[in-house]
Amino acid sequence: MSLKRYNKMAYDDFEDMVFGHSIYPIKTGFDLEIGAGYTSAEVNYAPRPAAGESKEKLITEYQKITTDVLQRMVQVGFPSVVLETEHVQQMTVNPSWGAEIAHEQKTIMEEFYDEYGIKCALRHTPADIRGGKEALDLRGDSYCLLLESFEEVASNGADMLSIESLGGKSVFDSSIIRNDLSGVLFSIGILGTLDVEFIWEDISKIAKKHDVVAAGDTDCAQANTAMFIAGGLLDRKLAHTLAVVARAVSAPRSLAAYEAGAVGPGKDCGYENTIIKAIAGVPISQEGKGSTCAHSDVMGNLAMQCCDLWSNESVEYRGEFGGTSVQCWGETLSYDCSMMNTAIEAGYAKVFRDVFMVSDRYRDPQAFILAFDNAYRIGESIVKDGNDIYLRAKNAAIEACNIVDEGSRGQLELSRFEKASLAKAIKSLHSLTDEKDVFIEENLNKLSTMESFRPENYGY
Amino acid sequence: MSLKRYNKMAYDDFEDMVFGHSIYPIKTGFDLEIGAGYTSAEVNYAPRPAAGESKEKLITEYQKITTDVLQRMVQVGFPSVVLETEHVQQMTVNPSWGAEIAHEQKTIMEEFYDEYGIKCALRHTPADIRGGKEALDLRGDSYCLLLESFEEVASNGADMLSIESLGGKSVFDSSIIRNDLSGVLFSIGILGTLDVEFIWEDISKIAKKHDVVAAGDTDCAQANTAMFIAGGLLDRKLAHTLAVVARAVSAPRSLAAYEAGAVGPGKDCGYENTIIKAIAGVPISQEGKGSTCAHSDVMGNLAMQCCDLWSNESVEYRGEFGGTSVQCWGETLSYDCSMMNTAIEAGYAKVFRDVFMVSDRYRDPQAFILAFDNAYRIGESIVKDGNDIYLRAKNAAIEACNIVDEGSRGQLELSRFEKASLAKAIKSLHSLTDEKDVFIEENLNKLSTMESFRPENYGY
Amino acid sequence: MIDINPQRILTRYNVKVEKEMTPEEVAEKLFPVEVNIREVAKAVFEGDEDEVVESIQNAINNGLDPLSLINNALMVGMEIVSTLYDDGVLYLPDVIISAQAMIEGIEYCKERSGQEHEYKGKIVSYVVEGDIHDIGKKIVTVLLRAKGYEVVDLGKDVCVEEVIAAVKREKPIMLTGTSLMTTTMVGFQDVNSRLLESDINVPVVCGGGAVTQDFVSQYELGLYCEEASDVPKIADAIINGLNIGQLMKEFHKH
Amino acid sequence: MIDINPQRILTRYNVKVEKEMTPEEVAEKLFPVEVNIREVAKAVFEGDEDEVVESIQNAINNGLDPLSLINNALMVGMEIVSTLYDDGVLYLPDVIISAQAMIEGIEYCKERSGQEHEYKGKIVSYVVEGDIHDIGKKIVTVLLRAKGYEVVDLGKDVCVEEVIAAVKREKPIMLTGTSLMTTTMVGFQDVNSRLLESDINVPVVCGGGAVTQDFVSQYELGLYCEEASDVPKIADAIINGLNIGQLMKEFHKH
Ligand SMILES: [Zn+2]
Ligand SMILES: [Zn+2]
Ligand SMILES: [Zn+2]
Repeated sequence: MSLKRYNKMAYDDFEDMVFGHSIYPIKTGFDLEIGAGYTSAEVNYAPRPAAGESKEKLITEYQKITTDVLQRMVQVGFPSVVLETEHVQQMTVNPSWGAEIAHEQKTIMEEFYDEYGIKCALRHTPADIRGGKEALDLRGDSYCLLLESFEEVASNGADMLSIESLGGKSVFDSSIIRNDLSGVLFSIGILGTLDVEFIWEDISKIAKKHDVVAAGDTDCAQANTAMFIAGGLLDRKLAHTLAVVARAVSAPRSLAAYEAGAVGPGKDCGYENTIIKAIAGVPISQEGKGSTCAHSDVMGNLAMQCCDLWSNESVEYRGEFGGTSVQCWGETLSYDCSMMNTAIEAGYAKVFRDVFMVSDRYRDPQAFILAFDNAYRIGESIVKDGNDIYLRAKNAAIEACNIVDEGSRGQLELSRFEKASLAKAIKSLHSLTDEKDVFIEENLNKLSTMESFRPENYGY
Repeated sequence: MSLKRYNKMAYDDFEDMVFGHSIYPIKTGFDLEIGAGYTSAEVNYAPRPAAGESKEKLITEYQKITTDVLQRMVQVGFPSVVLETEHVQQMTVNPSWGAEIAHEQKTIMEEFYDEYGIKCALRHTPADIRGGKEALDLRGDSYCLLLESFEEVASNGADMLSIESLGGKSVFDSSIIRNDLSGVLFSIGILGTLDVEFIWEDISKIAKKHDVVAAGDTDCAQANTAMFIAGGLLDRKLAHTLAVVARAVSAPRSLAAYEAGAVGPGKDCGYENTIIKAIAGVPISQEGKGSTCAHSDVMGNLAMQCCDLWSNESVEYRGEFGGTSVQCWGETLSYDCSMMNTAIEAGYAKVFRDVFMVSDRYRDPQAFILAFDNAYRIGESIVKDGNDIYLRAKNAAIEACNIVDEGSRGQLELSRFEKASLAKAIKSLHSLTDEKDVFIEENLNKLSTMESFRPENYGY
Repeated sequence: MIDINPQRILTRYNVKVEKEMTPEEVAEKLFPVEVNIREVAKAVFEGDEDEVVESIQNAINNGLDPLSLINNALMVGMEIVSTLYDDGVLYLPDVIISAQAMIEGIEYCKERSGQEHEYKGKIVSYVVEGDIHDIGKKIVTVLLRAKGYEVVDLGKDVCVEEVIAAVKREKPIMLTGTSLMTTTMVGFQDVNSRLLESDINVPVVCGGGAVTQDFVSQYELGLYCEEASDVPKIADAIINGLNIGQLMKEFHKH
Repeated sequence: MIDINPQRILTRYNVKVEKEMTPEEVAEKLFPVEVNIREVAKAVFEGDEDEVVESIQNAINNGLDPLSLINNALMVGMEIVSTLYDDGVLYLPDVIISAQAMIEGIEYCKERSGQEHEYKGKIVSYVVEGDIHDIGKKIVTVLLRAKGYEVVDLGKDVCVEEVIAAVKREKPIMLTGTSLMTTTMVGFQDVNSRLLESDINVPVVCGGGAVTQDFVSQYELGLYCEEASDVPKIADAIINGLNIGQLMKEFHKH
C-alpha cells in the first residue's frame, strides 16, 4: 500500500493548538462546521437491551433518542449539536437496519433544522464485527459485510463514518497483562496500523462515493483497554507508566486512518487525538468529564484542551429526574461547549485551554503525556520517521517515557513503584531493534504458537 | 421577632465577588473549608425506592452511596468533597433513622479521612414534613418532630443543617398559575419570610448547641417551582419574565435564614444565592450544568460564577456504565471544581467567572437577573429597605423587572410576548401599596375564602 | 467584566420562531360577529371577571337567553383561547385566567336563568395517596371546568378507598389522577384493579412528574397524559364515544 | 503556557499512601530459609521462567524431590507474590508473570519426577455466548492455575449446551464465567437453570463488566465476583468445604 505518510507537523508550534479550531475544518450535515471557530456537543447513546429485540423497536428507540436530544437543544438555546450512533451488533450485521435508523434519525434532524435552524450532523459508527469465536477474521466475509454496512449508512443519512477497529486486539490483550511492551508495540504499532490503513482505504472510498465524511478511528480496543485496566490512582492492575506506552503507540496507529484518506473529526474516545491533531491538523472529538456516565478517567478537563467536538462517549437511554439520559448529558456537554465558545469570543481561548490542561497535567502520567505541549513532542517523534511504521511507533513509546521521566524530576510526582516500572519500560524499549523487518519477524515467530493469532489477517 | 436585618451590602463592589471565596468562610467536617480559597463538589443523591422499605435497607443504601463517592474521589485525586443527604420522608418522620444514617455516613467519611487525608463534610437536609392533606401545619406537632429530626442528625454526625422549607407554598401555587404577582409577593416575600425566620431561629439554636453549622434554606418550593413551570425557551406554561419576579422575591425570603442565625453555605438549589452572597457575604452552594440529572436550567454555566460548592442537586443511586450514578456525577462536578481551583491558582478566577456568566447572561431573563452584577443591584434594592420585609421584597421584584427591561434594550432579546408580559408585570407591581400592613391585610382578606390557607401558620 | 455578542454562542429559539401576529390580533379575527356575543367572548379572552358579568348582563338586557349564552358566547370565547394556546400564541396562565372568568360567567348565567346548566360530563380528579403536590391537579381541574365539565375534586393524598367510593357515587365519565413521585405512583395500580373488580370500566387518566407512558401502559384502564392541556381533549373524545382501546390508540405517546 | 503547583488542586493519593518498603524488601523477609527452596521461590517472585527451571534443577541436583518442590517451593513463592498483591505492594501483571513462570516450573517438576501432580481441584472457565471479550477470563485462568487448580478453558462465545456438557464431563468444583455486556448476561440464567435441572449443584462464579451482585443474587448457584484476584479465594473456600450458602455469605459484596 503506498500511502502518503506524515513527515512533518501540521502545526509549527503547539501554542497554536486550541479547542474549536483546526487547520482543516470540516463542514457537514445541516450547516454544521467542526474545528472552524466553535465547539459543539457530540451526544452518544446506547439503546436499552429490550429495544434491541427487533428492528422496529430499535428504530423507535433511536427516533425517541434523536427527538429528545434535539428538543433539549432548542429548549436551552444551543446553536449546534452532533449525534453519534455507535451500532449495536444487529445494526451492522443487518446493514439495512443501520440504514433505516440513519435515515430516521436524519429525517428528524432535518425537521428540527427546518423549523429552528439548529445546525446538526450525524455520525454513524458501525460495530467491528470481524471478531470471531476462535480468532479475529479481519479480511474475510465479515469484512465484506462491514463495508456493506458502511455503504448503507453512508447512502441513507449518516454524515460522518467512524469505527473502533479491532486489528491487533488478541495479541494486545495477552501482552498488556504481562507488561510485555514489545508485544504492545507489535500489536498496536504494527498489526493495528496495518489493519487501520487497510480498512480506511475502503471506508474513504465509500465516503467519497456518497459525498460524506470519512471521519476516523480510535484505538479503543487497545489503548483504552490499557487505560481501563490501569484504572484510578489506587488501582493496581496495570502501572500507569506502562499504560502511557500503549497510549503513545496508539497515535501512529490511529494516524494511519488519515494517511489512508480519513479527514476527521477524530472519534471521541481517541485520547491520542491531540497527538494526531498536532501532526495532521484535523479536527477532533474528545471526551473527559462529560463522559463519566461511560467511564472514569484521569484527565477530565485536560481532554477539552484542543477539542472540536465534546462527547459523553455513551449512555444508556433511560429516564432520569431531569429528563432522559441523552438530554441530561447532552445539556451538560453543550454548556461546556458554550463556555468554550464564550471563551473564544471573549479572546480567552488559550487561557482556558491552559487551565483545562494544567488542572490534570500532574494528576497522572497518562494525562501528563497528553498535555498539548507533550503531545506535540510525541507527534514530532512520530513524523521524524513517518515512513517507517515501526520506528515511528517505537519513537513515540520512548519519547512518552522520556517525557514522563523528565516530568518526574519536576512537578509530576511518581510513586516509587511507578518510577521502577518506568525504568524497566525504558530499558525494555531501548533493547528493541531498530529494524522493522527484524522486529516483525521476531514477533511473528513468537506468535506462531498462539492459536488465536492469524497472520493472514494482516496480509502476512 | 427582633432580628438584625441586613441594611448594607457585605461586598462594596460586585467585582469583588468570585467563586471559591466569600467574606465569611466556613470550616467544618474533616478539615473542609468553604469559601476560603477553593471550591468543592457537593454530591447529592436519592435512595432507590426499594431501599426506602426499611431502616436497614436505607442505612445500607447510604453506606454504599457514601463509600462509592469517597472511593471515586480518591481514585481520581480530588482533595475535598461535600456530601448532602436530602431526607426521604421516613428519615425525618423517624428522627432516629436520620440519626443512624448520619452516623454511618460520617463513620465512613472518617475512615477515608484517616486513611487518605481527603477533606470532607456532611450536610443533612431534613424533609419539610409540615405539609398536610388539607393544609400546611407549620407550627404544630409536625414542627416539633421536624426539630427533633434536626437535633438527632446534628448530634450524630451531620456537619451542616439545611432544609427547603414550605412556608407560603399553597398560596404561591394558586398565584403563579394565574400570573398573580401580588399573590407571589405575598406568598414568598411575606409568608415565606415569616416562616423562614421562625424556623431558623430554632435551627440555629440546635446547630449552636451541637457545634455544627446552621447552613441555610432555599425557596425551592416556590421560586424553583416557577422556574420549572416556566421550563425551556419554547415552553409556554409561564412567561420567563414572570418567573424572574418569583426568583427576585425569593432572595429576601431566603435571606431571612441568615438574619435568624444561619451562616451558610447556602443550599444548592437556591439560584437566589448570588443575591444573598452579595448582601451577606456567606459562602454558597450552586448547581447548573452539573445537575442536569435532576433538571434542566437556562444558566448552566452562569451558576458557577460565585459558587463555593458545586452540586448535582439529586440523582437516584443506580448503576451506569461508568460506575454508580453518584460516582459519575461526583467526578464530573469535581472536575468542574478542579477547573475553577486551577483558575484561582493561576490568577484567572475573574476571567473564568466572567466567561461563565456571559455564556448565559443573554440566554434568558432568568439568567440575566442573576448575573452577578445584576444580582448585586437586586441586593442593593433589598438592603435599601432591609427592615421592612414587604418593601424590600417589592423593591427586589421591581428592580428585577427594571433590569430585564433595560437589558431588553441592549443584548437581551425578548420575544414580543415576553415584553408584553414584562410591561404588565411592571404595571402590576407599581400599582401595589408601599404600606406593609395594608398589603398584608388586603391579602389576608383575599385568602379568607381559601380553605387550605391557615393564617395561624404565620403567627396571624 | 467581559461582554460578548450572544448571537455568536446561543440562539433564543423562542424569539426566532415567534409568530408574526400578537394574540390580540389573532383573536380579533376569530371572535363571533354578533355584537353582544362578541363582547362576552372578548371578556373571556381578556380574563376579566367583571367584564364577563357585565357583558352577559348587557346581552341579557338585549334579549338573549342567559342559559344559551353559556354555550354560544362563554364557551366560544374559551374555545378561542384554547385554540390560541394550542397554536403557540398564548401561555397557560392566560388560559387559566380566562377559564376562571368564564366559570364566573357560567355561574352568573345559571343564576339569571334560574335553571340548571347541563354539564358536558362529570369527572373525578385527585392526587394520589402520599402525595401533596397539587399544582397539576389544580391546572387540570380548571381546564376541565373551562371546557364545560363538572369536576369533583377529591384533593390531595387521597387513598384508594376514597377514590373508589367517589367513582361509585359520582359515576364519572373519567377519572384523572396525578402523581409527582415514583414512590406514590403505585396507587394507580390499586385503583385500576379495584375498578376492574367492581366492573367499572372508567378510563383513568394519569399524569404528573413521575408518570410515564410505559408505566401507564401496564393498566387496562390507564391513559397517559403528558400535558395538563391534553386532559380536556381526552374528555371530549370520551364524550364523542371513543372506548378505552380507541382512546389508548389516539392518545398514546411514543 | 500557564503552570501552577499541583498540590494546591489535586492529591496523588497513591503516592501519599505508598508503603515504605519496596516489593523486593518485603519479599526478602518472607522467603523461606532453606537455600534451595529460597532460590526457587525467588525465581518465581522475579517471574523469570529460565531462572525458575534452573533453580529447580539445582534443587533436584541437591537431592530434593521434584514433585515436592511444587508445593514446598513453587507454590510458596507464588503465595508470597499473592500476599504482596493483596497487601497493595505488587500489581496484577507481576502476579501473572510470576504465575506463568511458576506454571512452567510445575511442568518441569512433573517431567523430572515422571509422576502426576495432583491439582487442588478442577475448574471450568468460559466467556458467555455472544461475547468475545476475554481479558477477564485470561486473567482468572492464569490466577487459578497459579493457585494449583486445573482449569479447563472453554474459550469465548460459549453456548449453554457446551458449558453444561463440559460440566458434566469434567465434574469441576466450580464454574467461572465472564460477561462484559448486559445483553449477554442472561446466559448465566440459562446455565443456572440447566445445572439445577440436571441436579448439578456446582457454584457458578460470575464476573465481568456488566455483572452486578444484585443480578447474580437471583440465581441459586450464582456467586458474584468483582475482582479477578478473588476467584482463587472462592475456589480455596470450596476446597475448604464451604457450601453455596456459606460461600454466598462469605463473598457477598454489599
Ligand atoms: Zn471507544
Ligand atoms: Zn466510544
Ligand atoms: Zn431543591
